Amino acid sequence: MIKDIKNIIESLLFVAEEPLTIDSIKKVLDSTDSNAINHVLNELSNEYEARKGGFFLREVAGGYQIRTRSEYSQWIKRLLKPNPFRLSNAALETLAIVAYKQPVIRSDIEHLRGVDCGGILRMLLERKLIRVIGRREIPGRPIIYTTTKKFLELFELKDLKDLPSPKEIEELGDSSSESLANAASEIIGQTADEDKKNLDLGTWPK
Amino acid sequence: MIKDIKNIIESLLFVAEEPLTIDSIKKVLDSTDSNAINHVLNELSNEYEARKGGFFLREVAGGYQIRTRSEYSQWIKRLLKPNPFRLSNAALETLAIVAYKQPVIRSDIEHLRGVDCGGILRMLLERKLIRVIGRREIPGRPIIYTTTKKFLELFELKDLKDLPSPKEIEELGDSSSESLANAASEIIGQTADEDKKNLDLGTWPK
Amino acid sequence: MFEEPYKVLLDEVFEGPMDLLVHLIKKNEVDIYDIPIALITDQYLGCLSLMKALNIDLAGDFILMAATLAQIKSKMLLPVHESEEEEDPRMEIARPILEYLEIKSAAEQLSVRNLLGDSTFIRQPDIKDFLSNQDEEVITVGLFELIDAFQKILKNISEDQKINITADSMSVKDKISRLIDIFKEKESISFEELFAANVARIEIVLTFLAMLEMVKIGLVRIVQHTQSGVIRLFYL
Repeated sequence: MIKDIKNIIESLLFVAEEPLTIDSIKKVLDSTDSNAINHVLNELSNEYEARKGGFFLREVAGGYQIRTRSEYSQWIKRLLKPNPFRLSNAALETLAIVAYKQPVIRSDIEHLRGVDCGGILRMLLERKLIRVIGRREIPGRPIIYTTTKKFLELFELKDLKDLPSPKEIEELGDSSSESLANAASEIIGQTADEDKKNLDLGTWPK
Repeated sequence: MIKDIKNIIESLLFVAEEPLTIDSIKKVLDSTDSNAINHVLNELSNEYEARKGGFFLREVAGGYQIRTRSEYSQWIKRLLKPNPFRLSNAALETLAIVAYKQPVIRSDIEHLRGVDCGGILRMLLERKLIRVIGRREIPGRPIIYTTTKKFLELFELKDLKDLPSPKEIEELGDSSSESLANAASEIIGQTADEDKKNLDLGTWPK
Repeated sequence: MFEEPYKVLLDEVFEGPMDLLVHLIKKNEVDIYDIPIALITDQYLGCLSLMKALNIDLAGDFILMAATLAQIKSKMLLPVHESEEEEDPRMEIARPILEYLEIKSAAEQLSVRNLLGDSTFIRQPDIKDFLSNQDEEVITVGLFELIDAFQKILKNISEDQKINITADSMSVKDKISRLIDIFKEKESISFEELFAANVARIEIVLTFLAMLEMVKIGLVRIVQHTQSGVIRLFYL
């Protein structure tokens, strides 16, 4: 039997995103001994009960899961941030256009994106990421948009000129070349290390 | 004092998505008593140490987080999908320069490494290990980079002060002569001090 | 095809000229403050020609370092004037090497730490049950994603529509934003007031450019009083 089996199972329970089944534990441990695993799970459960802490082991949906005790859920709710809201790609694009081309009118944004942006602009206005600063004195008197202070706060910027231009990021080059070399080094990592040791002009690969 | 404060804090630690700060605990508990909270965190930490289970309490990135003991990482990796997150030597070096010399601009990094670092910087930005905090007011107004909270989390660092100091580098460095490391630690102190004031983490080793 | 693995291998072994230099110094076990510059330069150049022979694309950085080494070597050949307190020309290369070694060792120390997601793990708490529909939402988005989104748009539009975004034009945008804040408080502002707070010349120029831009797009109207001659800007 594997040494530390109890701690291993506890750490597995701790990191598992879903209830941990006996089968998956067996797979990890390369073991067929369900009894031993059950025994450990029982032991852990009893231990958690005995110490009466913030969490307990619960058998759920065919597996086991560490859960916080329901007595404390009111406190947990106070901690957890409200639903994190992710900007959709469309919203991000629209926001980016307003940020880089401001002051800008809707038709310019839609021209760049090639699609209607009315709904997205409304949403961005509601979230106070953009604002209306007036109307352009051209036919139709379209509304002019700029970004807000909240926009700067969201992106942790002091002011708009701190916003890196896409060109500057472009000039950084391609990150994929880095990840490529990374992947390659993993594949050939063994040989590279070997060679590093022996490397001098004499043993250079010919 | 709230009944069950220890269990409440433990359950908060179990559900927090980021290292839990004393401030956020205070907010949840509507309390101003940092001492009591610190006391409980200490107690929990000692308890986890004493039972020597699968996890422990770690002070990291300005807060507290329960993490699994490194002894069991091989088993956990068998359970969780393989993590593609791996940094190459080049990426580690670039990250080290940003970490130790921050706030820093690209040309300083490339001067130190002697090679183009654009692709790597881009990758580190993408992975949110570094971020843009502004521009240096010199010709070209280059972008200034610093490390992020996620950097601290990744490397299990309490704060920037927790980075191995140049003195430790001196001891651990594999370079042959002692005077070498001495000279090197002299050099490290000479980075742009003006920007350092603006550094939000503000905890650079003095 | 056969050169490819070598190329990656060598790139990984020597990440740059500094790396190669450090390797040569370590291999020869020489003092960094007393680098036998002729020997190291020769070996360095030898490596370069070997890499060339293997059809490896040499980055310009490698050539630049070769030039620096050659220059130091030639400086060393010049007679030393005792009177002049000139620095050893080799310091030009020793100093960056020391710094580089320090960074390397710092990187090594980082790499042996308990990396999150590699040697230590955190819980992925199942928090669905705790999230109630609260009014306030938190937006999670990074600056990089914003730039990325805009880059995608730029890629999709035709050449002649391309816009150059410079830091300077962003400063004007900032100024417009700030002027709008002032205008939102009071409807009009006099020309003098507009520039009163500015001290630096660049600020005055930016304010003026911002004002022109705002007039152009019809955000403000400029009016001069016939008697007093006071120029006022009105927010429309």
